[in-house]
Amino acid sequence: MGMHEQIAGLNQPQNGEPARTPQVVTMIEAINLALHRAMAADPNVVVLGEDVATNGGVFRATLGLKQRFGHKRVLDTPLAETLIAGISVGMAAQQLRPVAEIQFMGFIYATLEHMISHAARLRNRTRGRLSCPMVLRAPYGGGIHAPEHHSESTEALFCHIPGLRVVVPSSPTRAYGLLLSAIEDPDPVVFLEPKRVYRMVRQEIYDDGVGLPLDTCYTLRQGEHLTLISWGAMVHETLAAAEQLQHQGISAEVIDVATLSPLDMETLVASVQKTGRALVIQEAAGHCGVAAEISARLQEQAFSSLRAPVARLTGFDIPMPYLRRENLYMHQAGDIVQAAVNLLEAP
Amino acid sequence: MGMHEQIAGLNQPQNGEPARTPQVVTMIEAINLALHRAMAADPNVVVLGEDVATNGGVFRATLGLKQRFGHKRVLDTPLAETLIAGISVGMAAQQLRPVAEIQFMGFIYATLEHMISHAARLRNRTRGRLSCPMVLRAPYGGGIHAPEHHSESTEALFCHIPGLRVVVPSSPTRAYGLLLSAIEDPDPVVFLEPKRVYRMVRQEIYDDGVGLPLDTCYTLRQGEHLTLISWGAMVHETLAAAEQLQHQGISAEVIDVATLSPLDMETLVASVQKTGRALVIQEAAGHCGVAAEISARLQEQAFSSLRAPVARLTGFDIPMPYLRRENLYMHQAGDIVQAAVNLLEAP
Amino acid sequence: MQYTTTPRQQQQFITPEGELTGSLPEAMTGDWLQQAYTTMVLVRTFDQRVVALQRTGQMGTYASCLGQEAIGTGIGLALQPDDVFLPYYRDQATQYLRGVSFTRQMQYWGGDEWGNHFPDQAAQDFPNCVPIATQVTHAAGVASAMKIRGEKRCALVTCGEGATSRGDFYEAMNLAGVWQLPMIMVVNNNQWAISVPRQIQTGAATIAQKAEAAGIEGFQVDGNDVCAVYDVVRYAVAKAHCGKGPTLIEAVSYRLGDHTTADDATRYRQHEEVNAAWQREPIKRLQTYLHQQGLWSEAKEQSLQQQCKQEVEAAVEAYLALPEQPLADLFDYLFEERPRQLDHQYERAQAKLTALGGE
Amino acid sequence: MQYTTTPRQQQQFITPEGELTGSLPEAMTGDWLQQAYTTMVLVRTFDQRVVALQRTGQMGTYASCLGQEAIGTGIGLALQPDDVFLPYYRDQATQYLRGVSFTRQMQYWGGDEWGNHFPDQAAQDFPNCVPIATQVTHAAGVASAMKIRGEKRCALVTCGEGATSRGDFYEAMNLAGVWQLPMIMVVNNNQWAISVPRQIQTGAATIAQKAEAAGIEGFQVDGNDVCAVYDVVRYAVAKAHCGKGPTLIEAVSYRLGDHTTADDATRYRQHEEVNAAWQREPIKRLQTYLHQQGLWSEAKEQSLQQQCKQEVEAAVEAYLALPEQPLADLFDYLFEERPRQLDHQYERAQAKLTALGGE
Ligand SMILES: Cc1ncc(C[n+]2csc(CCOP(=O)(O)OP(=O)(O)O)c2C)c(N)n1
Ligand SMILES: Cc1ncc(C[n+]2csc(CCOP(=O)(O)OP(=O)(O)O)c2C)c(N)n1
Ligand SMILES: [Mg+2]
Ligand SMILES: [Mg+2]
Repeated sequence: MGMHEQIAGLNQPQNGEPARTPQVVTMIEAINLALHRAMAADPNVVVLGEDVATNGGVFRATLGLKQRFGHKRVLDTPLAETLIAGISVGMAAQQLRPVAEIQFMGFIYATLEHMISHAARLRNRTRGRLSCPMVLRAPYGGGIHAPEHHSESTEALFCHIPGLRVVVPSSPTRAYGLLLSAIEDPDPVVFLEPKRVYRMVRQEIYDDGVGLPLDTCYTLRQGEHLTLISWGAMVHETLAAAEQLQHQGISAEVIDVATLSPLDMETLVASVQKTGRALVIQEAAGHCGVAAEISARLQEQAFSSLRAPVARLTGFDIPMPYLRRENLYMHQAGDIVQAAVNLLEAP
Repeated sequence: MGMHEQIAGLNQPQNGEPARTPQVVTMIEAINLALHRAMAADPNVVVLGEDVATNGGVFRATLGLKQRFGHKRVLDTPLAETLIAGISVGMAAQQLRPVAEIQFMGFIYATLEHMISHAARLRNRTRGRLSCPMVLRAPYGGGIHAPEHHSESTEALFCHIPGLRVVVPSSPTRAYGLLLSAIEDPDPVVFLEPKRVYRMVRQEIYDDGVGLPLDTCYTLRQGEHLTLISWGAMVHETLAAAEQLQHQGISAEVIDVATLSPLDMETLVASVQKTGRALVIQEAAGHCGVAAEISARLQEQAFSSLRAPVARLTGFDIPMPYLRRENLYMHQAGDIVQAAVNLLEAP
Repeated sequence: MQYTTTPRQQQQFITPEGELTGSLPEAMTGDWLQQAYTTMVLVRTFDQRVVALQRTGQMGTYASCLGQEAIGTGIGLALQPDDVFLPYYRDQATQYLRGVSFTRQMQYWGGDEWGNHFPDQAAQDFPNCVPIATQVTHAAGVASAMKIRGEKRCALVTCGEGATSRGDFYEAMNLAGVWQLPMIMVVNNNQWAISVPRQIQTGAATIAQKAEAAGIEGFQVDGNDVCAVYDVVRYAVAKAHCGKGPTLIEAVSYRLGDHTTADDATRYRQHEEVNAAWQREPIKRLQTYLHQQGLWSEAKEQSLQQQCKQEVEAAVEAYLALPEQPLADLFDYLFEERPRQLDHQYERAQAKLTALGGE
Repeated sequence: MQYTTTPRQQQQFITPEGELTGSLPEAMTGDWLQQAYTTMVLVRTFDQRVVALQRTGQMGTYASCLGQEAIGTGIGLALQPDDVFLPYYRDQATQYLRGVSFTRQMQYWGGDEWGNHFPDQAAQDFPNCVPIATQVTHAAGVASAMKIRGEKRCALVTCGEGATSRGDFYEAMNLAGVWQLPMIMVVNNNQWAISVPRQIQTGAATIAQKAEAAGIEGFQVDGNDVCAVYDVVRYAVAKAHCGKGPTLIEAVSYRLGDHTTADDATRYRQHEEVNAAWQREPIKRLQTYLHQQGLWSEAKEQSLQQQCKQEVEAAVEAYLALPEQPLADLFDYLFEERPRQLDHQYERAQAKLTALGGE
């Protein structure tokens, strides 16, 4: 609770004019700025969840919103995740744009029935008569030594559901731009925020209300020898790994997938056609994770370019260990370097 | 409601002796026999769910159980899926072996929090002190022209969760044997029954109380030119496709995966090493489905044997259409033949 | 009529024998009564026709509203056009009164998503909800939107007594209590949830008393008495419109038919019970009362039956003549814009349709 | 003491000022009172030590039970060894009384799954439940097992008042009512759910009245009065043991500390409110009463404080000396037998551990 509290929503011009000067912010601050911006721009945007109003969210993502936009648009709900998702569907059908927070992804499962059976289908079911422009935000992933259920990364569950967009930012700029686009999107978006990155890095951003496209991957580093594909907190380990690989004379392309569903395969395929090798790095358990889909599609669409099988570095198929052993579960840059070297040594 | 009603639990020797004569039964009858057998063999087995007691289940899977084993062991619950999963966890922790029915897979999402956060973890969380020997059964998949939400095949959601076994029978014999093993298993099993197969085929089975292994795929047909991999209702279309391919001089190996998690890759890899080509057929939507995992692993583990990329024939990434257009969503044998031919024509 | 917050009291105006229990509120004029009666007869005619269609393979699985007509009609007459209705699946009468034609209702039950594309009058109403009780939280969301915007509207949601066992029901009711939402929950307590009888559903003596858990008002009314249903819903609507918060209404009825066309209720309940319930059904009692009041005659009845048949047959013909929806519709309504990722899948579907001999 | 089913009545034996409201039940002898007092002081000493450990980086995120000691102690003293306890995360006192040592509790909070491997006395108790309210359905399952087997045991589950907003709470309570389960739900109504105050959690005037929704008995007691908690729990346990069904108990308390060590309560609540709550806290009143009865003295107090410190320090030392659990444990308890599919992953983990310089 340092810097960001002073910043929250304050550097933003109150008249709604886009900022012309950049700010240096963390990812959680960027999210907060995007929420302020979206609420200022569109009176239909409402924010709801547990502890989001008075408290400003347990991670302070919603700081200052209640003070600025009032208790009618920033709502502390009772402690009930099914309800949070369900009322968001109802609000969205009434043309509000609810941005609901689930306090941790480990408590998101109670929302699944509504997300799967309703949010994802309302437009399709009514052939466009009703729609569901909602955002379900949740801090996700491990790496902050939190208690059980506070480190989940089960994004694959949402990715399997047709009708949901699943977006994972990995930096302040992408968090800002992608969240704005998610809120503006006319359909439901699940927005998963790698909490380990919340205060990990700072970036210069312009609070100009400009969103980033939700239908593309982001190439963060160009390379020749192999393509490293990841999202969320793993992006930072991957960038660090690419740096280390550079020292060994290995040039790695790094792609942040960012939107996991629908998936921008064009960018991924083009990269792998260039490099001939791909390593997909995923924090979550491996079995039936998103990395499997990416791997399957890469070999479907770039088979002839592949000089080695597409490799995956995924979490173990076990629950996230309690905090003493958390480091063993999470990948560090060294693990990625190792996997990359193995991949390059493959026939 | 024909034949099976007379058979239910009646041909089974009441003294618990294994049957020495085979019976010709449908899959739903086989499931019913397995439930009778398991309840007779172990007083800790209890059956619960909506309409399972007096009514014998909407598909009659639990027919005759209440009459035979009494209302204390065969329980109609209130209409609450979260509850059904939650009390199963509590019962299992007390060394009962609850076999809970969710009426349709489309209503299973409310169980996910308990299945993911508790059933899958109780043993691990307590380092073996408590365990969760429960079975969550549900009719699943499309093809019977049912209303919305009655045709779901979202098995991938469960497969992604470490600590859950996911089993899908595709024939009367496998339904009987796999369900017995699922109930005997000391850990939670999600048992998904392709309802389209319930009354589709009949097979001779011995009601001998002998389970089938949960850690293996089942090779249903030997072949040389390619491997067809599927599970659930798709197995029957796949077998029909293999037959048609035979007429074209194409010899297809057919494998029923049966246990989707943990996955028996040995059988799959060995087959693909032999045939050099694999087509994975999945009823569910493609994105992040189980076929992706199988495809990813096959190319990881059998890359050098692959003469073409592993192919997938999956459902479209849309919700199952209402019944008038259901056929367009479901794969028929012809679609599989076509995909197989395409695969064989691939470079 | 005054409503108390005593949830155990069952409100009734017209007894099963067609007698008044007191005086009828002014609003329930002879015309009104005849409209209510006409609607119920029409809906029953429709309902039985759809069951018949299903038996001959021209309809999907269908949930009959036999015996539930007073609830649907009472709600439909009390609700205002601006309000939002969130039905479960036995609300044919309310849907009809809100402008969702029989043809469109059949289109839905017949397995075509366009059946949920309601006309302008009902543009904001929700389609039938299949996952039990989930619609109750949606209603809380709809009501929240109204409250946030300061609108004089309300959300009315229906469900069965079985639905009251689900967390959704309770979570939404609890929220309605805290936020004082303009929301009305009407529980059609028809005694059965498929094969599970009311007493296995909950240990509470009434469904109405569940309101206590949320600190809101709860009523029990005779769900076979269209006057009682109308009156309490009208009260709850007026209350919601003037910002006085939510209401839970238990309408006591009986599911006279099978659960759906896929069910056979003789497997789990006694003829005697069903027969007894027929003595309390909603249409006969109102007919008797209308006769007694001189508002009805054999001739009127015959001509009504004739008219209902005609209207229903016309709707059935229109239903049977509906064209197959274009294939593209399966792909084009998932998102506002079809993502390019679906293009290839759409082409594959198109090829398949052609192979199957379709358009 | 007689309990009525009137849920709004708050039971209390000892006032915040340490005065009796009537006569104490026989069971609460001087010895009993001293045991209750001692336990509360010990648990508070422990609790504050764990918070300090967290501040110095030797402990994971921790949920303090400051101000909740009477609830935990009352339950722990009333529950029988054969019963099953399903806690949430402020039940340090009950866990301690059931034989889960402070060292083991710290092992859990410190981030080692072996902390949930309770000793034989508590072998069937559940570990702390993190996903709010889910434990309530587990308790209904445990109680169902007892009922199915005809055992004279019960399941007691705790949760906060925030948890009562979740469907799990209600679905389980409703089932307990239908099946007449030997189950006791104790709601620690400590007025706050992180930053959300009680009045935003539900519109019901009391939590106890939620029992109406399930048709079961509900009580409200002073959760700062260990005698009141003990007495009502003892009643509910006896009732459950003799097959008379479930009980909901609302124990009114106050969360004197932050929500957890990751929280800063000054952000959302007023000093005055917290100060006022300190006047009602559970330990001081019992001390005053014991003094008045001549059962306590300054000397006794000093020696107790000394003992508590020693016991807690010994536990802390043992905790800090705990060995790291073997890596294999992460893979070997997922299923009864490790599936071969995990072998390769275990090897990878082993290699990684070696690379990180571990065993
Ligand atoms: C969440 C969910 N679970 C189960 C079902 C299957 N199902 C459909 S209707 C029904 C019974 C509903 O009973 P009730 O709420 O009393 O309504 P009624 O049909 O009696 O009008 C059940 C179990 C479902 N549709 N949704
Ligand atoms: C399902 C779920 N949602 C959210 C959380 C995050 N969370 C932890 S404690 C808490 C508040 C609980 O309040 P209450 O039930 O009153 O218990 P108290 O902490 O006050 O004792 C919340 C929201 C959680 N652990 N589980
Ligand atoms: Mg009903
Ligand atoms: Mg609390």
